[in-house]
Amino acid sequence: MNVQTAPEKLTAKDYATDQEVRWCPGCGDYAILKSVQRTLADLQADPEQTVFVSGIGCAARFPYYMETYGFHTIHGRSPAIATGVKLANPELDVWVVGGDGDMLSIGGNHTMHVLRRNVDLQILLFNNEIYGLTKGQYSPTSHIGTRSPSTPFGSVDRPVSAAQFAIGAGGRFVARSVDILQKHLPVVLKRAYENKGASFVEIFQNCLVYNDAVFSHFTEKSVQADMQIHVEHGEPLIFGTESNKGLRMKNDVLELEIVTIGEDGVTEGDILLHDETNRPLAMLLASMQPPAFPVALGVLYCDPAPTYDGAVHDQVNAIKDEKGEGDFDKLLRQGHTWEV
Amino acid sequence: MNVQTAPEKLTAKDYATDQEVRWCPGCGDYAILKSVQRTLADLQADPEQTVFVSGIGCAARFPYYMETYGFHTIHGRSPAIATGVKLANPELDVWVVGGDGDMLSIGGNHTMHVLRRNVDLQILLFNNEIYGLTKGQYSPTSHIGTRSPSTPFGSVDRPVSAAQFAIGAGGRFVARSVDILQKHLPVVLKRAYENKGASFVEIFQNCLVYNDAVFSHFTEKSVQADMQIHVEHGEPLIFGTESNKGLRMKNDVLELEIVTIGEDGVTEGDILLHDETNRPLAMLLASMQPPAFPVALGVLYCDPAPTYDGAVHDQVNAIKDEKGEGDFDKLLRQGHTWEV
Amino acid sequence: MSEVTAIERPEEKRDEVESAVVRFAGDSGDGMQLTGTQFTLTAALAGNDLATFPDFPAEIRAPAGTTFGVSAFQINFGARRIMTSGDDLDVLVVMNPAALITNLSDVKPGGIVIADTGSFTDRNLAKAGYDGNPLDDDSLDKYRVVKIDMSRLTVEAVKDYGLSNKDALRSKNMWALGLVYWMYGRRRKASTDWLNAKFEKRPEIAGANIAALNAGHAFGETAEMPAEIGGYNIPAAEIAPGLYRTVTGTDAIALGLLAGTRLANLGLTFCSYPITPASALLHQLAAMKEFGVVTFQAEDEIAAVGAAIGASYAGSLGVTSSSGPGIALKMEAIGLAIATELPLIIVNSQRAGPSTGMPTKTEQSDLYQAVFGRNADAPLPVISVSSSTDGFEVAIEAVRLATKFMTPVMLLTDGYLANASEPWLIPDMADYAPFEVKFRTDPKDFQPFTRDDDTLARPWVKPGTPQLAHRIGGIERADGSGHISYDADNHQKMTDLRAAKINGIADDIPEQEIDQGEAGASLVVVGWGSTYGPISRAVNNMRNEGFNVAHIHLRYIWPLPRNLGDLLKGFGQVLVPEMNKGQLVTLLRAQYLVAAEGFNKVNGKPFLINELETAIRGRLEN
Amino acid sequence: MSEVTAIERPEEKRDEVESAVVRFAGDSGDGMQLTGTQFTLTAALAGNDLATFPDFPAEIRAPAGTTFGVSAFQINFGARRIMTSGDDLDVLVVMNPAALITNLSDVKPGGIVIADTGSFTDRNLAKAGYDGNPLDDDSLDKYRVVKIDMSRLTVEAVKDYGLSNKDALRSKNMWALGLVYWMYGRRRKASTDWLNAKFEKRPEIAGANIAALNAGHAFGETAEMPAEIGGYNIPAAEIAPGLYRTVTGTDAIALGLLAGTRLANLGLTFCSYPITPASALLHQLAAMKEFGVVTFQAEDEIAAVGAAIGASYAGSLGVTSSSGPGIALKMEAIGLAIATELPLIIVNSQRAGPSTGMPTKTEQSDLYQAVFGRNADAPLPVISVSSSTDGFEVAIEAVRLATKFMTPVMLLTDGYLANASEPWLIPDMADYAPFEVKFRTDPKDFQPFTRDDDTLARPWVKPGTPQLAHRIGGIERADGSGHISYDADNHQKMTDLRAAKINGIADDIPEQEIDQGEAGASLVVVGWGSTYGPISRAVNNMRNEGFNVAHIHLRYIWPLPRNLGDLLKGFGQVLVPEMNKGQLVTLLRAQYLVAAEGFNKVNGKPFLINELETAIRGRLEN
Ligand SMILES: Cc1ncc(C[n+]2csc(CCOP(=O)(O)OP(=O)(O)O)c2C)c(N)n1
Ligand SMILES: Cc1ncc(C[n+]2csc(CCOP(=O)(O)OP(=O)(O)O)c2C)c(N)n1
Ligand code: SF4
Ligand code: SF4
Ligand SMILES: [Mg+2]
Ligand SMILES: [Mg+2]
Repeated sequence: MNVQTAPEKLTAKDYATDQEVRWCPGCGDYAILKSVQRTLADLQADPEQTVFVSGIGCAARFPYYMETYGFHTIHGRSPAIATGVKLANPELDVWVVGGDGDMLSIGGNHTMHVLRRNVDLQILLFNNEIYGLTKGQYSPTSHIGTRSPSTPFGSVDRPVSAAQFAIGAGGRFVARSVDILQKHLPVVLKRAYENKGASFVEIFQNCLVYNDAVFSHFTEKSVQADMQIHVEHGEPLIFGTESNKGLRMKNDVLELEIVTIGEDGVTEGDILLHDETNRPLAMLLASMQPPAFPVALGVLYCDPAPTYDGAVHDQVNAIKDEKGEGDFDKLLRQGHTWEV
Repeated sequence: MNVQTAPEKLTAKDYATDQEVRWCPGCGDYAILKSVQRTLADLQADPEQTVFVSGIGCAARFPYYMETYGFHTIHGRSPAIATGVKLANPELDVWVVGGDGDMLSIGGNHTMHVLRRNVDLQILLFNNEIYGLTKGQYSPTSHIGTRSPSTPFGSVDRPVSAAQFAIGAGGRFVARSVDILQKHLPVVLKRAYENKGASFVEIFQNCLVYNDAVFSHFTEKSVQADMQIHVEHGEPLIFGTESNKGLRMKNDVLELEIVTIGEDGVTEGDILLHDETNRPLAMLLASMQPPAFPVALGVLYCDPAPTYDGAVHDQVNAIKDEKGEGDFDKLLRQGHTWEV
Repeated sequence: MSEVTAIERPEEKRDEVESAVVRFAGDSGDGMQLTGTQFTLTAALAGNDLATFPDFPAEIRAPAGTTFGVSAFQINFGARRIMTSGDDLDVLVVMNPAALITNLSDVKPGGIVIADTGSFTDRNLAKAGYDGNPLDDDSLDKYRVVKIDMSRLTVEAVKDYGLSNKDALRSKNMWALGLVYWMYGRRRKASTDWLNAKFEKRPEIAGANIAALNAGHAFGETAEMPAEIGGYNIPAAEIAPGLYRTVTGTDAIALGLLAGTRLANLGLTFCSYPITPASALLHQLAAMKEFGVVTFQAEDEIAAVGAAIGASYAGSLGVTSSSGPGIALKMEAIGLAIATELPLIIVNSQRAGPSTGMPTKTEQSDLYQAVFGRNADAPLPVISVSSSTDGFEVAIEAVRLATKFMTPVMLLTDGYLANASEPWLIPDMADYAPFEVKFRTDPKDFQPFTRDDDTLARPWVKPGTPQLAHRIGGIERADGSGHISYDADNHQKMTDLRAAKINGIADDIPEQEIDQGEAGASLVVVGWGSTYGPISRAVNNMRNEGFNVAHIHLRYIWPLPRNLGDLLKGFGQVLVPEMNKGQLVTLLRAQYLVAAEGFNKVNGKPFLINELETAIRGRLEN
Repeated sequence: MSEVTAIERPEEKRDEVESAVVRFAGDSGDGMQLTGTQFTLTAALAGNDLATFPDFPAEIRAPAGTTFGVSAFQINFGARRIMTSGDDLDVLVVMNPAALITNLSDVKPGGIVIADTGSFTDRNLAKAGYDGNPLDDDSLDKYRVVKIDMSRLTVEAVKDYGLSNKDALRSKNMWALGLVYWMYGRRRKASTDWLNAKFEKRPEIAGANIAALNAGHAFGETAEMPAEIGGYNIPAAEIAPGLYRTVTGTDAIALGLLAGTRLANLGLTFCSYPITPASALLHQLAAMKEFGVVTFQAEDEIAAVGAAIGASYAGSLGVTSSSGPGIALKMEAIGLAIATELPLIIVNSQRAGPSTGMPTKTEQSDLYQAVFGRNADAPLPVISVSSSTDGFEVAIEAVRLATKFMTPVMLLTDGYLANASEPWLIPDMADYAPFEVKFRTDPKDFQPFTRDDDTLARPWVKPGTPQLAHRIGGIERADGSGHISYDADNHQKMTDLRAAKINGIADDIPEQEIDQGEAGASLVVVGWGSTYGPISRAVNNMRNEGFNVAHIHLRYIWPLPRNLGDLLKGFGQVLVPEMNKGQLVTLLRAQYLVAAEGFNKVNGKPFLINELETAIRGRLEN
């Protein structure tokens, strides 16, 4: 990831194209777009060294609205295509954008492999738990019982958890935020950008046409404090309207429990500190669900490892160093030759 | 899963076809085949209610050697095809067999979805960390540095862990064994068979032609005791030549550590008990790697949930009950009609 | 341009016309699809023949007032047989400026444009890209324009229902519908019944909508229409007697698949992945659970076809469905079904491509893919749907062929047919001969690849059948035993057998008939798929003008009917109109060495009758 | 049947022959591929022209002694131009009974069979499916059989090297090689050098192998051969002077891709997923890291083509490679490259299908898939390789077309060419005109879909280029700007432009030439791909017999050379031999309405010269 400072100071607007934004009015995607543009401005990212790659879906329209290089590809394959971009030019800053259908249904495998390979790019998964573009069918993240055109009597399959999947697949950076958290989201995006490797960010996004308010039980203003916990590395895992609730490990059983500071002799010191390098903890945090638990937001896991694109080019360079730049005439003549 | 007792007592041989087995002499697949045949005999499984579905690869030749129904399909798609079999006839006992390439490379997505849906079948993943059939290219489970025809200077991508992937994907039954563990493997297979839902079994399998001895650091007789821990629900996590080593949780940091019973005041009572219903523990066990830790074998995780195929048919039946068996003539005439 | 005036006019002063084409166009939020559907129903009840064409915006919910947010519904209805949704419009109703700018060019010169002046605000005009207000200048001079402030009149009409202004405006479409009902002398009862039923729990909404409908109707009746716009009367068409309903192509295919599996006495396992315009079929079948239909929304198209193959292997009929890009993904797996000779139906709702292309626009450009688009020699039968109602018969035929010949069958339909509706004489299932599948159960001499002498089909065995346990797979199978075989001669034989089996279907299907005209005519128009309507009408018109032209329409694309070559060789010229760059024409030329000529159009829209007439005339008048 | 006798024979008594076909066959563990490669090298050094055909078992390592574990290597070498690896065998060397039973039918009547009697044990005979020992009965009477206990003689020969019996037996192949070297009067030096180099660190192994080689040679020389089997002499062929090496088709394509990207001054990003017989190309290129080649083994074929497209988008040349089933999976993504008009090369190593088929057997049955196998109107150029060495030129041409026309290019090769080798006159890269890619950098009036007037190609822009940031995608793009467009006329225009661009390639490629014979001959044989060798030889033979026959061999399958139609129409008959059920023939008939006739074979093996001669004769003698 190369932060190249452009000559003049760019503002969020400089990252917006002149194309009319074509999401449904009120769609959560607008808020995310704003956050991304603000983040790039904050980072003064060079638009011309930046590429947005997407698949197909409402979310995947994203590149058209970013005044950077952009490639709107086909359904589910953006992680693979982005991998090719990085292989050809590791200097480019690549963002991959798509929906829960795009990246976890048809594209689940590519998402897994880009994560385990740790290709150096940012993956923004807009999870609205529905197929927006194709008019509202349920998705692999939809909760059981989702009524949709393809499941008129309610879905019966168990959903996948994006963050848990990412961790299980070997992702080294897994974070979460919400479309409307206009302060939180840019911070998470910046962390993703700064991480060298595949940075996976799940953004809960409201599709107000086909799945309105599916996250309201933890995103509505009135419940945010009690139903969200914003994790920060090294800080105690505290939440609640009065910031007096906290997470603690249950003795020996590898389960989290909620305790209240000031009750039953619990002090702030008893509260678990977030350690973003601790994978099992990240998994536990990722699996918390309302109403029993708040939803964990922020950088759940970050434990950088060498990147794939870096290693590929390091190997090429090492071999060039070792053998010298290839001599094509010699290559043509390699092996047994004879003169006639 | 329907255990149907066939009229006469079947032996392992009754599950073998007359087809010449065409794996390389000495391949670990032979041992697995024997274990599976023995397991079916132990269970007196009805061969005619049993279907083996496989993709492509050496492992995927499996169905040809089982005197049951069998479908050798295409590379990577066996979980999807097996899902269709179960949707059409949930009464059938379906086993899905494939290699690490088949089920984690090209077929990773289908594996993920069959697991999260919890389709009622057994998945046997023969992990030899290599592509056997196509003559030895590295696979997504190969360790970094694997030299193979496609990585002559060593692979640079980080492998995926099959068991961790399966847990992250939402699998409800995740187990492990080794080709040559002729006592252990059938026990695990039986547990998989008995579990209603998608039972994922990773079997470490030696490919002696292209990846010989890649697991020998924990499978060789001489190191087995110290480098394997056979987990059992409710039992302490003890291993070692002298059965005096055990796993314990490090305080508060969600990490396992190895302790020696009798040293530093450690008693057997300090050793963690295996709880196969505890997902974070399963994840921790699955991530243990030699030489620091032994490899965890056995049923790492088993926490049954409703099956997909069951739920699909329950829904159909519920609707039939509610609306009555569909009247096709009425359906043809539904909506606005008019007489001319 | 005409102004709205106030001349009282008795209802009887109606001109009788043979047919009319009306399009309702407005913002996605304006309820144009509902309006069109109601108008359709009422036209059907009045005994007209009809065809419709709904046109959705590509965006889910585009910002209000934009051109790309315009939604339209067109209906052609008449006292004669209606073959298409109509070339150009007699009446265009526009609910805002964007609807006007995007639809105007389709109106006949002298046609009627009814515009809601209340929506022609500066803001909306700007969004639509107008500099000034076209209702105020002379730009619409070639049309008869009816300017009515429907917005205001609707708010007025519903004011007793205590709705907010925004909610009140939502009945504007019903006001427009009422007006057009008046224009064509239509009864409102079906629509008021429907509104009462639909809003049973919100009677104020039902009431407001009905009030708006009545107000629009009254507006026409009580004389506020321009003088030259009369009421019209379109008598009932001569239609075969019976019970009718309207069906879209999707409805008909869904019902046909279910009918086919019932005739075959099979379970139906429908496995798909959403994609426009194919998704509707999944939606339809998902709602048919009381018939035991199992639907599976897979993780992708490959899993969908895989599961369908698995279902067929297990003894149910596996069906999968998608559109071009998704069908491409299925091809490798379809090869497995060909190799293992399992029944399977693949429904392809074609759309404009390549790649994502224009998902909401129609095209017929997947014929190449259907016939040739697989690795290796991998033939399968391809059949096509030529009208919305035809989907029923074709789907049944697909089930019949798949099960009789143990083969995947590709069924081609398209985005136009998926959404377009027609009246359908509801069939009596007693008229259909059952073709029950006989699963193999007899262990005597059983081999999975022993073939039926007649059809060359191999036996279908349900796993679970005693004594028939066997293995099949995608590696070449030994003739008979099905064991893996790398034998050279066996591969030759099996390849030949696979080809012969599919070619043999030509003996099982009807000979090709001429739809209109005589064998040996000066020119034959050969079509397939949804071009049926326009070709049929165009050929009919040309024949009425005295041209010696014929129409052949193919249901069977592969194998072709066995008499087709001889038939084609008899005509003076062979013209093949297709909504692609020339695909069927390639097949016909290669098969029969006839100098068939393509006539091609790929602008995402069905052929106009007019275009076809010009093409035919051009070839016959020289 | 002859017995081994002991008549001393002076070396000079050698018959001169023009060419010979020798096959070494044995168990997978017997080192037949190595043996064949050594023999090939030595034949090349002796100045012969040659062609080889290795034939691996489908199984990785089948149990020893089984028929499905037999591995063979065939070489045709001669004093004249060698076009194929040979129809039938002059000499067959078999190292065990399984090798005999599976290869015998290819031996010419009167041909020589050399068998290792030591391996004809009861156990091995049973494994091969023999009831008795064929060396002991009269079943081999039509051949000249040389029965030698090579096993024993080898163990004997190497006894000084202290090897176990098992290890000693591993030199058996060298014993056989030594004997055949003697038969053809070949020098052993190249092989002994190679053995010494290969086993530098294990001199006892090198020594044993050399001892065996010498012993086999000595066996022939010192007179233990049957009387009627003489030594032969095959003089050097007339071959253009220069430096030679042998290459397989895979070698040549790998080198050609690298050469092409160097001529274009581009990086090469090769993205693939293993599949037989395509994997070898991945292996080759993976070893060329010092040339900056980036290779990527993706998680599947779709990811592979996706990454290749991404690489091309980023300004490198993306290349992907697979075999039939894998190519099928790539088609949807190839549509994206067609839509976004990015360069891309897809190498298809065809194999026998459908589905998994016979992965190790050759076929040419993906022409349909290459030309037609995508959704919608999605044309791309298709070019084909006709011999192992030809791969070099064709790969360079693929790079040139892909970059000049901004299009994916499909390159067809096959399983036969992938493994077969030929001598190659090593080219001088100075003879190749560079065709450097000019990336767009000028921001003035830049639009991503403005086209070059000549080629209709759009500009290629590397992301990272200042002031050229833009967006492209798979939804239909507005002409010029590339913005999403659902406009009807734009789609028509863009579809026409895409077609015109690909058709225009016909003006860029050479006109079709006649390979042999005269324009207007009584019959022309039209081929493509790896049938070049046998067709060329067969036509040559027929012409020598006085038949008026010609040979046209196509490199360009799509678009076809612009003079081809006229050319074909001039011949009396057009015969199209293909290793499929008739695919090119469909294209030719559809394009030109010529009554081309297919001659088809799909048994996983290349055409025999003989088969072709019979076919030609049959059509000309009536
Ligand atoms: C190969 C293929 N299959 C299916 C589709 C249809 N399709 C387009 S987007 C989409 C899913 C959209 O859902 P998601 O990815 O969650 O994005 P959202 O619209 O919700 O933002 C589907 C099924 C397609 N374009 N291509
Ligand atoms: C679509 C497709 N791609 C690639 C292949 C080639 N192929 C066959 S098996 C295989 C991988 C084998 O590895 P694995 O699944 O680990 O099985 P193993 O042979 O090691 O048991 C590959 C790449 C294929 N048959 N089909
Ligand atoms: S359908 Fe949903 S996700 Fe798509 S643009 Fe509309 S609100 Fe957003
Ligand atoms: S290649 Fe490896 S995995 Fe395949 S059969 Fe041989 S030893 Fe077993
Ligand atoms: Mg979504
Ligand atoms: Mg493997």
